[in-house]
Amino acid sequence: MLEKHTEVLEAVAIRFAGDSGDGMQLTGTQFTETTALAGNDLATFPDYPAEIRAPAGTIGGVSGFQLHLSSKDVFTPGDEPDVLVAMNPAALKVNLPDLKPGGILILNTEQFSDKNLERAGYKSNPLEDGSLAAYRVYPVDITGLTLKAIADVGLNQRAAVRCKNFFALGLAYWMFNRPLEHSIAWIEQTMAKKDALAAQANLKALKAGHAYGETAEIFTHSYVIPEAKIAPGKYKNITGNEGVALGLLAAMQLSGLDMFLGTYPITPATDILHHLSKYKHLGVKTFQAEDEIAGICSAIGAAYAGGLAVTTTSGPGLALKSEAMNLALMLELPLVIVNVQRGGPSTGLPTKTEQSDLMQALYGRNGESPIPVIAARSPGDCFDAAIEAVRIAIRSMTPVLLLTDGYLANGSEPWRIPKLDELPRIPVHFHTEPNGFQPYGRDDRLARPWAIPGTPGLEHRIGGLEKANLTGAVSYDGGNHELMCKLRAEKIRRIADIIPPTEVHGALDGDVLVVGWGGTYGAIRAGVDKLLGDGHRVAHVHLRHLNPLPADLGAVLHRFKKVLVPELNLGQLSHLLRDRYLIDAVSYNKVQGKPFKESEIARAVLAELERL
Amino acid sequence: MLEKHTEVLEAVAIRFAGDSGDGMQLTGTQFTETTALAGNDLATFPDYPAEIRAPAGTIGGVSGFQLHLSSKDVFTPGDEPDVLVAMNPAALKVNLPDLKPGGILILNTEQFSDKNLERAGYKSNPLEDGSLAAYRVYPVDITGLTLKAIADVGLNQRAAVRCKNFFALGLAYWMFNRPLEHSIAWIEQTMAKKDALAAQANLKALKAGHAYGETAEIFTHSYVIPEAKIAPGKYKNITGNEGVALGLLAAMQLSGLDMFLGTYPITPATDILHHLSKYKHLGVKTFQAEDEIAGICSAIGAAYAGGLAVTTTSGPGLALKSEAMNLALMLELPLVIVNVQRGGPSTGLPTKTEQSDLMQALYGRNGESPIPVIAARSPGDCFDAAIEAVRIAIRSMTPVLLLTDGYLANGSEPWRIPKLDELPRIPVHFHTEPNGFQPYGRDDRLARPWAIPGTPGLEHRIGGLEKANLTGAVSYDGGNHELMCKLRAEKIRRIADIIPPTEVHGALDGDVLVVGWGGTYGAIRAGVDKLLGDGHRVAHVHLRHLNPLPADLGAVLHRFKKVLVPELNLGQLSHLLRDRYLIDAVSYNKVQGKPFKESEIARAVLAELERL
Amino acid sequence: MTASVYPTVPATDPSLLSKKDFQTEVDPRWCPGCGDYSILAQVQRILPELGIPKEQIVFISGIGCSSRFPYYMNTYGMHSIHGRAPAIASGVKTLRPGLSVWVVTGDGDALAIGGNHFIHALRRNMDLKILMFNNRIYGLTKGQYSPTSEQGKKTKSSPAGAPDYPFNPISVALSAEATFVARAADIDAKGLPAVLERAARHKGSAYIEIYQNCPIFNDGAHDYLTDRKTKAEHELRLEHGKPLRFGANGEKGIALDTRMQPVVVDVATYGEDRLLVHDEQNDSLAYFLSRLVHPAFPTPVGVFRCVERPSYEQLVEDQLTAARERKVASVQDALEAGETWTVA
Amino acid sequence: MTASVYPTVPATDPSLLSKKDFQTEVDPRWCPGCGDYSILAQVQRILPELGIPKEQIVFISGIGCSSRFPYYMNTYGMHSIHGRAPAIASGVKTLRPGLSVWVVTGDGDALAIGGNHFIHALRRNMDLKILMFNNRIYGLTKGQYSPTSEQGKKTKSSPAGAPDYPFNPISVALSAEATFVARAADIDAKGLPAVLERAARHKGSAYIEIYQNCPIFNDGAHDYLTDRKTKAEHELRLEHGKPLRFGANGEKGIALDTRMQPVVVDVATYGEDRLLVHDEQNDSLAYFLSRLVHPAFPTPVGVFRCVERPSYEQLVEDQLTAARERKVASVQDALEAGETWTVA
Ligand SMILES: Cc1ncc(C[n+]2csc(CCOP(=O)(O)OP(=O)(O)O)c2C)c(N)n1
Ligand SMILES: Cc1ncc(C[n+]2csc(CCOP(=O)(O)OP(=O)(O)O)c2C)c(N)n1
Ligand code: SF4
Ligand code: SF4
Ligand SMILES: [Mg+2]
Ligand SMILES: [Mg+2]
Repeated sequence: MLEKHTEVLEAVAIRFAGDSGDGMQLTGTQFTETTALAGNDLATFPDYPAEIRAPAGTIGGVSGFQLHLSSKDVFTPGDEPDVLVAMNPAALKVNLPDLKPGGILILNTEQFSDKNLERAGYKSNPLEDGSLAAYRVYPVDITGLTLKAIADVGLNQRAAVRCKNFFALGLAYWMFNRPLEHSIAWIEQTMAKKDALAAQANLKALKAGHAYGETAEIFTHSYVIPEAKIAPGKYKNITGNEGVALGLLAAMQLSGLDMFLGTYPITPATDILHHLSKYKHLGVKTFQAEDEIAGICSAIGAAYAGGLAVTTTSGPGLALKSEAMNLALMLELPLVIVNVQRGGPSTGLPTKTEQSDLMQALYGRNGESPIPVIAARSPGDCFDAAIEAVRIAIRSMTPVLLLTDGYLANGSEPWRIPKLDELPRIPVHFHTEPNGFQPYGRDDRLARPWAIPGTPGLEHRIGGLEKANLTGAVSYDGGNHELMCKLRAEKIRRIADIIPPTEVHGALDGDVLVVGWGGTYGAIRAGVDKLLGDGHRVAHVHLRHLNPLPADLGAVLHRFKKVLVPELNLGQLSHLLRDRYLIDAVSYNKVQGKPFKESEIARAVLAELERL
Repeated sequence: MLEKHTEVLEAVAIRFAGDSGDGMQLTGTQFTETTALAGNDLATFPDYPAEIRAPAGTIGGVSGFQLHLSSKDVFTPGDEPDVLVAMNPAALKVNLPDLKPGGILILNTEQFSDKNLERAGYKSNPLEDGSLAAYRVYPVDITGLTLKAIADVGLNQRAAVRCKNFFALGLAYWMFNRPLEHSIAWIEQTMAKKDALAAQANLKALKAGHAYGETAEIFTHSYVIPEAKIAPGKYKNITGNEGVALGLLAAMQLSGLDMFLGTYPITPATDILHHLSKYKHLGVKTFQAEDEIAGICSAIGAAYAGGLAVTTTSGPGLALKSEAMNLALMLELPLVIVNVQRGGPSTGLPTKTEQSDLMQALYGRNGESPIPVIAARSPGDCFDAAIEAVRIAIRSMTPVLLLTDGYLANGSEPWRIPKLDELPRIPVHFHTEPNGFQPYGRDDRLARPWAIPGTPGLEHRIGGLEKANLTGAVSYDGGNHELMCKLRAEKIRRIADIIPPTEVHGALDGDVLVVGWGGTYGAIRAGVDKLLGDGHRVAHVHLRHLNPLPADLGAVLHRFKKVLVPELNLGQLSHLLRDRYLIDAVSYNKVQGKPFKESEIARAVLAELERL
Repeated sequence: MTASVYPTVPATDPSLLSKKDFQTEVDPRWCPGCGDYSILAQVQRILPELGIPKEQIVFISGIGCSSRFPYYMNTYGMHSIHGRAPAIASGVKTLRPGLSVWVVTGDGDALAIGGNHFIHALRRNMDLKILMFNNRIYGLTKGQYSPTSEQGKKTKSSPAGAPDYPFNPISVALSAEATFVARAADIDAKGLPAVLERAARHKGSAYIEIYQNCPIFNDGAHDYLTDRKTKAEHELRLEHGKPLRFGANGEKGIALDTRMQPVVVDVATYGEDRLLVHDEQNDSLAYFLSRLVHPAFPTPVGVFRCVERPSYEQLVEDQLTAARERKVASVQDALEAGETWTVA
Repeated sequence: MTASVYPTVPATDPSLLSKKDFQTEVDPRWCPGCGDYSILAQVQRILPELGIPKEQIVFISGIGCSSRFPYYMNTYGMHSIHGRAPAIASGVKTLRPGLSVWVVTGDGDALAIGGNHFIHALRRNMDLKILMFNNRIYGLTKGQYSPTSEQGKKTKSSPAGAPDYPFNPISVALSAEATFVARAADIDAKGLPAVLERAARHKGSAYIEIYQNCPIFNDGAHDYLTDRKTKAEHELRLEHGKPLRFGANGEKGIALDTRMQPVVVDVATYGEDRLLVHDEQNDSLAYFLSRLVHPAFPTPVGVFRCVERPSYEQLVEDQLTAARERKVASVQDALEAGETWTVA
């Protein structure tokens, strides 16, 4: 038997890719969970096909899952995978360009038939034509070996072939010295409940894959990634959509309010509805409305009635909600609007990520319409951002826009589960005193009282027409209108009072400051860290608050020679910074439905450094 | 008999004010037309009550009409009227603060009963308590004199009382030495058709009013405003809404296209629909849709089918149209969206003017969504702006947003009627050649071909998903998406090629440049002219094109020490200029549902001059 | 778990309420003679009789003359945006099923821009009382034809006559599965409060089409039905279980002809027992009645349909109760659910 | 006046068209077994028979699996935005009445977000052919309940069952005054092309509800009606002027009971002459038929209603013609109309 070596690596990125029917997302998730249990820091990137159901074996149908695991901090799923498992030619075709030169390539040879090669657009067989010479190629008949391993279970052919992803998983476990226990337990507990036979077969496939790595002559090396230093606590993986849902749940508890979600399904936001609809036992009411307008309007009704009111959507849906957002603003009711950004304009690239709704969030309504805007930076951070959105909405009696994006929404990362009783409560005060009640009176945050139906003596009428200061009666007075426009603006401005000082990562002053927002956090942080490691005087500021901006931001910006703003759009935050601070911010754009790579950020910053 | 003097004035501003039922708008219009025929330059400002029907005699029900006439160029209806005709106490209460110190006050004494005084919120009778000492007060029992004059016509009391506005008109005609002919002809031709008896009575009232001025002892002076130097031609008064309607009609003729308007009524835009629905004999099709979304969507359908497609709305309606505007952008079809701005946010001040939809126009859509935005500066200019919007839409195959506002829409001014055959044609080319047809191929303006249903061999499919360059097929390719986003942006940027060099009125460089857009034109021009007359180094630039901005604008701005941006909002254009040109533009705001006064502008500029 | 953040003030005593408790200090701003005044008066008249504490009543409207209604009701109220009142009211009701939630809307507000929310609220059987003031015109925007204006109507926006064929609002409400559907005229001092009260007591969505006169832009649209002189000939008062009779002395009736089409018959010669009998629970019959349209037929007023079906918010409450019984778990449990691991 | 800017290319000869002329090079992207495939095939089959030049046909859709339809039709087409296809199509048709305009939509697209445009297009009698693929689910967004899903349906967004009561789409279309209303199933190779062809030839709005199977998210929803084994028991084929009979040998029929409610009767014992007779022009009967719902009753398929009424775009054309006859004036005249004065 061949001697096998074990090599220690600091980090590795692995991508599983196959047809949409091949179960790559499940494979990726299993690998992720096992990796997390093994104590690595990690980040993942699931990549679904845009088409509903593209024909099997075609480029359009390729589904991928990338996982970056490390013994150090991990910020992104990794630019270029070190290992690519491709279950068919189309998966190879789509993903090979990303593979690191010299990377490991595990290919399911059974799928490399002439027909499949043609479907994937190959003129010749890459297994034979030498085009893969730059990689370490491991051709494995994954399908055949799986079928052999599970022959005695008695599944029909179609079901049997489906087990091949667990063979691949087993093989990957062997390669990275991961224990099988977690996946075995999952198969035996979760999968077995639905289909005992399939569970049995997958178990065998998993073990067979592992054994194949152990015994097959072609594999000479396996790898070990030591544990990372991770803050103690209880962890689980969450996607950004789960993070938002759980954050809202937590805010419900922290505020004591009843939750109401009014929404209409739209990719990639729908999962928030799916998640929240599961918490009926906690009192969450979800309302699947007839359209996005009814979604937000029902939430406005719930806010008026005293609920923790939420509506969720994505770009085109946000456009439809704009008129009603202004009603919420005029009514001065708390409301959280979650917008999961996707590729635009119009229907655009609905399954891809982008950061191009910032301007819409800030300005997309008639009249002077100041609404707080905040953004989440990672799947786990969606939890915190959702709580922050609720907190602002209630303290200032205002609609709040929370921006996430498709990358955060579907991506996942290990998340340290907080103890709710350690989080600050969200104070809520319902007005009950009829004496001197002024529907549009204000406290020192300029918030008006929340006086809900059912409270005796506070009967009052509100609406979308301009309101008289204090009384809230309809007023057509010009002076009052200007006063109210300014009060509404000032109310939002005062939210800056609770924004913590801007956190500058890296040099406190110096050459290039990289300013980002939202889901680009990981790539920017990793890119800047690399340059910091190389001794450059650069820094990174990542904005949670886009409106109002932090009070100290201008001062921070002016401490650097150059401000670089990488965005997955054509320069929206940079417009804002230029306007507000009159600095010649340089915009670095990518609008390809994909996140930044660390290397792209590093290269862009270097270019600016050179230009100084 | 008292001797009467005639004084020559350069200019005068007169305001008629009364209850909504008092016919002040008609009085104002008649005075305007007579004045125009007399050869004065003029500007008007009708001011309707915001309430549908406020109770008679109350502040809420006051309706006013102001007219500024001059022997020189007139840019605004005048800051402060020289003459106020107030038909009841409420009208006095509302309008007195605006009257010029020492101004003339004609009051209908019959209405100053205790009940009416109370309704208007007067504690004592201003006719008696000395509070009007600072004005030249002419108390006239207008109602009583009217009733006396028309007693023999035999109208019932209610109808008879209604004639009092024509008495007031006659009196005003006497005071400003205007001939009665025009109004007499109007009564005899137009009014008599509907109600012969009423016409007869109004004729008498008009003449009685005139005679009263001539004979009553209280009037000692009448005034003459000499003719202005006005470009030769045929004139009529048009409101901004008429201007838009006629401009679109002209564009229909100039392009040869069939016109389709898809819209939903909303104040203050509805009159465009009313106007256009009258031109069925010219082939105009108007579609009163079920809502604003259907309004724009039907127009998109018409554009696809090869029409001159238009949709009209106001702020909240524009918000509702945002999703569909992006569809038009993605389809790259020509479409004109007219937004008549009103007081916002939400329902806001629906009958009042404001300029606060600029940000919404520029940015209020999901994704990267570049749409050309242009603005009209005066009622008559609405005509030119509408043609310009159509021209841009067709040349660049793009939706175009035309911004007007409530002030322009309802205000009117004398307008020189152009000869259509002297205006440049709007070239239209429908693609017909199947060979090599690329639905998303582009010409040198980056416009794609307009290939309409009915054309054999060009059958093709378009939609809101991202399109592949050239073919227009659905494409999920990241690189293609970025390319298309940039192509769409560049297409709009290239429109700057046809924007004429920025016209700088006043100093070509110097101290303060005042930059405005839209309906503030008149006030800014008058204010700046005043300062220029006083020898200040100031200038005025008024932007028609807000997106793209004129290519030379940056250079112009940088020639001045300070840039002041007066706007009827909280600083929207100034955000844009700061962002684009990194100049510390100073925003001068007013958000009171009312236009700027010339004096406000002059004062604001002076303040900047002093600060230099 | 700490104390509820929600106010625990006791409800006021509804038996003390009278009409004037529902009037506000604001003077209504409708034109003189507008039918909205009489509707307001009737609503203010019946509310004290319902036994509902005033603070538990909410009026939500859209935009239009009719939609100014909440300003004149001394209850909780919202004058929202055009067409969206049913959606807003749905949120109020779903969150707080205990409130009595009313929607006031116009023919434009409910059937033009708001048509979709209107039919969806009805199909869900959301327990809302929807009062639609049908003046067959857009009043607030000063007189354009509405989705209930007759075809060919000349208005500011249709100088050559409206090319649109109108909706029959009762038909639309029925097809939207509304469980309570009725009609009354603004100045019908008997019929209007009667249907208002039945609607209020109905558990589920209740829709009332109120024929309303707009003296300014569409004067007299419903005169044939409200004018004392012509009323008897044109009004068909629906009564559950009673044959369909009308005329000054009930001398005329409605029957089916052999083609299953309605005919007006003389009761004496035709026989009362051959007349159609009203049945509020038969939805096809209700639809049939909605197709009786002036001038060929008398106009039915009263209750077209009234059936029981669980209301939306009740079903939601039931689901929550069932879920709570099935699963006892805290928010903390929810956070910790799923695959977790612990780093020490 | 210069020559028209519009192309003057002669129309192609429709008699040369065959099914494959309507196929595009793009492969349909629906799941294997999706009912959309068979609908596509039937539409491509009947179009060549209509005598319409291919370039004069336009397909407009919204968003949904169903709404990808235009990509696979080699005609003019637009895949627009969610719910708005009827409004877009209305603009196309009003501007160019000569075009044959088709709308393809889903139960979510037409009845959730697009409900309002749908009913307004129908009431206007806009000459559109509206094909609604009813799979009773949101397919594209991966399986949430739709406005036609049954109450209590468990989906991703309703794990405890949908609290919504569904629309009956035929009832809704009828109440929206649609002049042509029909139903067919995706794989009914006889019934579907028959109603498609009648719809195409109808002058005015034509609505067809097509029962469509979504094997991924709502498999078998219509099996009772499409499965050879159960079909005869559950399908009621409507034929104008014919009594309502069903069953393998037509042995069962539909009649009215004494409460004007439908009953299923045995034809032999009850008597064929006492059965209800279908009449496409009786709108109350059509509504009554729409209330025959599985499993209590057989499901009617075929044409529920077909009546003549001037179409919207025709009325508009007529108005333009009349206006042109009444008034000859140029755009220049319009500019110069009203009170003018001349400065020399
Ligand atoms: C989004 C939006 N679109 C249009 C309008 C303008 N608008 C206000 S009320 C109205 C129609 C009112 O008609 P109806 O509902 O019948 O009420 P009525 O005034 O007749 O009582 C319209 C078109 C608006 N306020 N908001
Ligand atoms: C404005 C907007 N809201 C929501 C969506 C998401 N969306 C796309 S299709 C769809 C429903 C599709 O259901 P249906 O019309 O029944 O079509 P099917 O996929 O079942 O054929 C939804 C909610 C969208 N594309 N746009
Ligand atoms: S316009 Fe008509 S509906 Fe509106 S308040 Fe006046 S009378 Fe009433
Ligand atoms: S999800 Fe359903 S409706 Fe959509 S393509 Fe697949 S089978 Fe057809
Ligand atoms: Mg109305
Ligand atoms: Mg569906």
